[in-house]
Amino acid sequence: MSLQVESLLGIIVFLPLLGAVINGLAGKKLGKGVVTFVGCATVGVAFVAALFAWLHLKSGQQPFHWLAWNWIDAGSLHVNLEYYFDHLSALMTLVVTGVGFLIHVFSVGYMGEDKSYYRYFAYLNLFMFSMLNLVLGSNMVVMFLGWEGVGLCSYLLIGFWFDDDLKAQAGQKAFIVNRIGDFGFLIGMFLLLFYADGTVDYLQLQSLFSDQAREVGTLPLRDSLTITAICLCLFVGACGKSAQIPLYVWLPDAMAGPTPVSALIHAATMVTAGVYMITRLNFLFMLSPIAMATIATVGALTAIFAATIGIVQRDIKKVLAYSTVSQLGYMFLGVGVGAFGASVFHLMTHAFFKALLFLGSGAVIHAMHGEQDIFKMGNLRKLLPITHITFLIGTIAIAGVPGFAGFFSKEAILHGSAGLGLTTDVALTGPWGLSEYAGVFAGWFQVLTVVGLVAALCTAFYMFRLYFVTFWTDYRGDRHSWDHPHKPGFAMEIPLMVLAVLSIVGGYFPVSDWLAPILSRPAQLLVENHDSALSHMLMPISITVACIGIVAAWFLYVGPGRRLPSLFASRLSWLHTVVFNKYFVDELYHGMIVRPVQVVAQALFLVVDRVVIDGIGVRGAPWVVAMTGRMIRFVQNGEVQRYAVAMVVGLAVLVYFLK
Amino acid sequence: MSGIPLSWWLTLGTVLFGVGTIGVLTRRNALVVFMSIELMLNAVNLILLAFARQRGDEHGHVLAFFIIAVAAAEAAVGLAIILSVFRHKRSVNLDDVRALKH
Amino acid sequence: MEQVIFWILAIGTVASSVAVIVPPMGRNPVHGALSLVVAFFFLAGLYVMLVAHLVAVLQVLIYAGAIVVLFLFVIMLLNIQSEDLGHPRPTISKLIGVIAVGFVSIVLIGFILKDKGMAEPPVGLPSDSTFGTVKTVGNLLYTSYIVPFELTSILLLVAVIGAVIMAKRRL
Amino acid sequence: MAADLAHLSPLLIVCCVGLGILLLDVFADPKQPKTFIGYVAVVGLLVALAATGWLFATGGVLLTQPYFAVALTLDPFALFGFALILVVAILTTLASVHYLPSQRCEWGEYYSLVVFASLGMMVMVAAADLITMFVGLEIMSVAIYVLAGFKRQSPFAIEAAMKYFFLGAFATGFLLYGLAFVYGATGSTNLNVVAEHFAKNDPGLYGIVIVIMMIVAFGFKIAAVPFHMWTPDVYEGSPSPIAGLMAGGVKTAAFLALARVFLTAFGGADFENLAISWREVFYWLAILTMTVGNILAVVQQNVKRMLAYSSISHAGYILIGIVASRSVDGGAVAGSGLFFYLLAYALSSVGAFAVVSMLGKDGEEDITYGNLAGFAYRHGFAALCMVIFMASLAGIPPTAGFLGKYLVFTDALAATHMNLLPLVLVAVVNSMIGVYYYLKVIVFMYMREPRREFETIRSVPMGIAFGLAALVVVVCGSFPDTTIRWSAKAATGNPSADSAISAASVIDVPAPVATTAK
Repeated sequence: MSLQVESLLGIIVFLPLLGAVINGLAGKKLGKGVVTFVGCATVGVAFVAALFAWLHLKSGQQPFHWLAWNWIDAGSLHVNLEYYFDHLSALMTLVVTGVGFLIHVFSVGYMGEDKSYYRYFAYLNLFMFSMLNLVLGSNMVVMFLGWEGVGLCSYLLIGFWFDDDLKAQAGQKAFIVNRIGDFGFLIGMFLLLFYADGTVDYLQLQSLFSDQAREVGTLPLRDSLTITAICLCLFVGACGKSAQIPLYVWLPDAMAGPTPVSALIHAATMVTAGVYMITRLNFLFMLSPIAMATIATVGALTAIFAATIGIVQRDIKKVLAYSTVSQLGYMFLGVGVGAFGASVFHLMTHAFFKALLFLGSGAVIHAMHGEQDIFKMGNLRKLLPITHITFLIGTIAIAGVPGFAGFFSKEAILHGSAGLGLTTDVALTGPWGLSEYAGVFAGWFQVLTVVGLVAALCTAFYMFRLYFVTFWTDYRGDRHSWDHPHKPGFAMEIPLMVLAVLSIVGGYFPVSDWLAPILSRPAQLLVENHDSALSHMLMPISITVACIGIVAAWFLYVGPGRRLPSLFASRLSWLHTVVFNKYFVDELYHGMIVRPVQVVAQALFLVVDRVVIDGIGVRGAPWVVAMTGRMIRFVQNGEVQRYAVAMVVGLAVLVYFLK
Repeated sequence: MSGIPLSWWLTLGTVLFGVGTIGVLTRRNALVVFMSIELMLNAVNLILLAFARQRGDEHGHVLAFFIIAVAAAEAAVGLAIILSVFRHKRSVNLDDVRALKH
Repeated sequence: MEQVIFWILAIGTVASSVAVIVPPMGRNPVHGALSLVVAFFFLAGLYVMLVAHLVAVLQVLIYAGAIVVLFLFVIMLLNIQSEDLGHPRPTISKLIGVIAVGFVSIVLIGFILKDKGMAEPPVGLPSDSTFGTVKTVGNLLYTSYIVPFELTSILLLVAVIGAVIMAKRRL
Repeated sequence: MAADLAHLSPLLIVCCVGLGILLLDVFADPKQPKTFIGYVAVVGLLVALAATGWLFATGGVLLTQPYFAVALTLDPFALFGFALILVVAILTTLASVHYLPSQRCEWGEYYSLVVFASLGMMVMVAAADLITMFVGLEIMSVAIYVLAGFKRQSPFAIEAAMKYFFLGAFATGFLLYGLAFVYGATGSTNLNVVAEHFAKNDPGLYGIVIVIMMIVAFGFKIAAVPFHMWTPDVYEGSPSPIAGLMAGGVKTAAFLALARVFLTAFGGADFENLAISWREVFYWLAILTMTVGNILAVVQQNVKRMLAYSSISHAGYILIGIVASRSVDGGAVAGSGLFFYLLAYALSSVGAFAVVSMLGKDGEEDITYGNLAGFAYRHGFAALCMVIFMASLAGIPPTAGFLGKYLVFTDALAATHMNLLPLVLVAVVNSMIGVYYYLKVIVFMYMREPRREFETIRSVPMGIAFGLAALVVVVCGSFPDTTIRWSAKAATGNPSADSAISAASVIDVPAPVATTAK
């Protein structure tokens, strides 16, 4: 190869930036064709480059670095803008550029009529650049750069159609919640910096912490607590980006943006940043069983919580949004039980089928002139045959039907969670070693596995509910849309087909084995020792669960069950007033399952969500602003002597404390 | 001529300084406020000279000289500013000049 | 004897200073300025007691002779009637400020009176001492303090420019 | 002697430029525009900058003439400050040349006042003696009082000048009170002599009075809470380029002077044994300053006031650098992060105010967020520069502001004399809040439809001013090695340590009066 393989990383990272610069600065004058070409080609070439780099790695070569420039190289301080291509970042890069490219292509059709077409592509490319910094950076600072960058770009993209106050509020909410998360991330980063004496490079960190990992059992309490604090702070950051409880609230609202944006940012890439970060720092997280258990618990709770909410949504994108939150919960459950490989596996397959589902929903919305309520659709398989087939594949994949991608990855996670419980012969011993981790939390992980299975049931149900209501039954929307649908063009259909294929074959890629080299020794030990009674029975159980969900959805929305409402309505007229049309199931379900879950959930999360985030964050910020405004009016009243009084009072306080 | 202990001088200086400070804080008339600032500077001069006398060296005198010079410079600019304020507001009351706030 | 003079001058200084900020005859700033002149003269007396002859002369020349005259000149120029001045407005914030100043002053005075080193009277100067004369102070000014001295000229220049800019009617 | 004059050349050149343009103004045709005077000032300041660069490259110089040496120190610390102040002054001047006619206050004295103000700042950072520092501070302050009110037909400008003047003179009183006690305790005002004295003697009660008064006085100049209240009013009322000079230049000079005074003169161990050391006071002041500044910045509607409060909160971050610094045997006076941060902050705020200057027209300035709406569509370049400044102030990579924060925070974390982790965490929280209002500017410029036709000043030099500042901010953020090296040099190379003894012998300090502490 004449080309140095290292420089491929430069192409991967900086081509999208180039695209963003060209489109952002000159896009207005370039015309649509050039904008399209620049926007898509840069990401496409980046994908091809990533493919080459991956092949290089796959042929048994060592992971490699590429130094973009010596950013800070003064005295004891070394921070480089350096990129690192190992098994993990290779996989992430492929997913990000691959799925990203398809979404770019899809956007050509979807955003074709927008007046700020060039600006959209500039933002999209900028987002790709930030995301690639996040996954390819070889140290915490570059990751932070990407971390902030994706946040900013997502803010720009959610706000792309900022015309009404509601959407502006969604943007604000996303912003505030992400700030809370980023704040945790930053604190964690600084604590880590403090603890690791300024080391920011992953490899150096890894060697630093693996020295301690050798004596993990005998880690001094102080260090152990510090590491736990670092991990928990970083996890707060991960919660913010990856929409976990209690910071998930921004994601459903963020659906205000264009649909391809949701597919790219809120399904395939940015929201996985938290999972990536924890996997990247697995050597650190493995040192803190408490943090790991917290992550697993939060993940499982998020999975079930979001899944139950997903069942009653009427907006096609909201369903997918809650489903994303729920699937991310699975990934966190996976990393929490040390099944890093399985989590990244699910991350990858989820990127395929969720991008597919979002793009499919985009095609549907596009066809329906912007209608998003699934109960105003129906029978769309007639109108959109290709979208229908691909959407079905995506739905099957997410529902966990054997043979499709989602099945394998979800299985791997649940297997990891279930198998952890009965581990006894873990090589590492001592107080708070891994065996204690596995031992103390064993029963708890079994519970979490069951929670995961229930969530899987819900997932199968609400996804097929979405599918059946949208593509089967009778059309219930307005006639105009039915008579004049916007048929998706090739630019929209080809990405759907490619993603559909990936949603099937993606499951056959041995991600867990592929990622083995990047795992720290304790994490590998944990993986090798998975075994339990539950894990043996797991596969039949989860297949059954998926089938029940699908059949139930069919029964209630397409099969004989759909007549139940009218049946009730004719017998019991009072019911009719309560549940008109098709809402019966929703109402019933709402009363019997969602309400109890939500009562519990609300009891648990009311405080966090409503008080902390909505109260202090979203509504509290304006309140603080108003209060501060009132206060400042009183203090800063323009009188010069009042300012002098403030100085003298400051002096008096100083005298009081110093005398 | 040297029976007075240092602490008396310093106390006198500090009292004068306090009187000047209170004048700055309480009087509305910009001219009087400015006079109070001059009082503060004089209090410092007194303290400096007392220290100089105590130590028997004249550095304190030089410092006092600089303070007088600076006070003169400030007086010129300050009174010019007060004139300017009067031209705009027809008043030299400090609390009449409070358009910039919050 | 010396103490008597000190007390007379000290009380005179404090009284006339207080008269600046609480003028005995209404709120007319002219009275304030006159009280200020008196205070400066008392201070000059104190400076003489401290054997700071040059500074005492400068005090009278510059402060009393130039600065206060400038004040009076401005007061006359503005021709402020005492009814224009409005009534004093004691506010809570001002009260807080006065309390804070009182507190700080008391603590500082407490410091000063507590310190044993400061309670010593100063050493006597020889009768032929040149302490505080123009010659010795000038000597210092043109040697050790030559740089700030030269800079003071710049300061005065800037002040002149500034005064012209701010006060001249037509530029 | 001749060598000394060459070494003092930055100061002398600036002084001559100030006098020269004053004369130039006298002989200029009063009916012609005064733009060329501004250009002459820029050229003169550039020459001074070149001289500074030459001296900095040689690593700082020792003044041989003893009477100069006791008053001024030309170490890399001071030279770094010179360079920064000169750059700020140049940018301010460039931003002013077309601003002044638009505000109907084009008088040639403006430029000489800017130059003299810079001279005062330079004297402040180079002063080896408190009285020299004080005279420098007064030169700067008097010039700035007048510049703040330079738009004298505007009542707001006059109000700004008046407020700044009265509070400034008030703060001067406290500075002098403290200075008197420095003299009383040590018999000198030379920083090295003071340091030597306090290395041998317990500062005692004198120390407490000195520290308190100095904190009040410097707290005023750097706008630390609660001595900050003049800042928003004065920045709002002043001409925008002058607000930039205050935020960038005055604050830089005040911080460097503060660093020199506290780290050199009061840096000894004895000062840390006071009831509460000054470091601890600055620790709390830093927390208070950045928090209050940030929260109040959020509620502002006027961009200039927002920038004023943001500059207050930045003072808090810079104070972290001061707290983290420690002088070692007269060697390292400060952590290098402090210098880098000052550079990033000064250039970003001067640039931001230069962009804001564009919005003034016809003697009026009304710079609310709403008036920024759609700014980017009319003035793409200015908006882009503003984005860079906002990103830098918010600490977003790859701008200098990010690195400045990073370096200051790492300095603080590496500090061994105090546990500064809590301070850094508070600072991190605050910088997260800060992003909100900086981003607001960007959102208004790019995402809102313009509410009215823009009446802006179209001026090439102004564009050069903020363009240059933006360029430096980005370059320093992206290729920071050189700047970091310079900062480290400014922080450590301190040739004046050797001259401390000579200073003491020159000033002929009498034996200290015996004072017993407490």
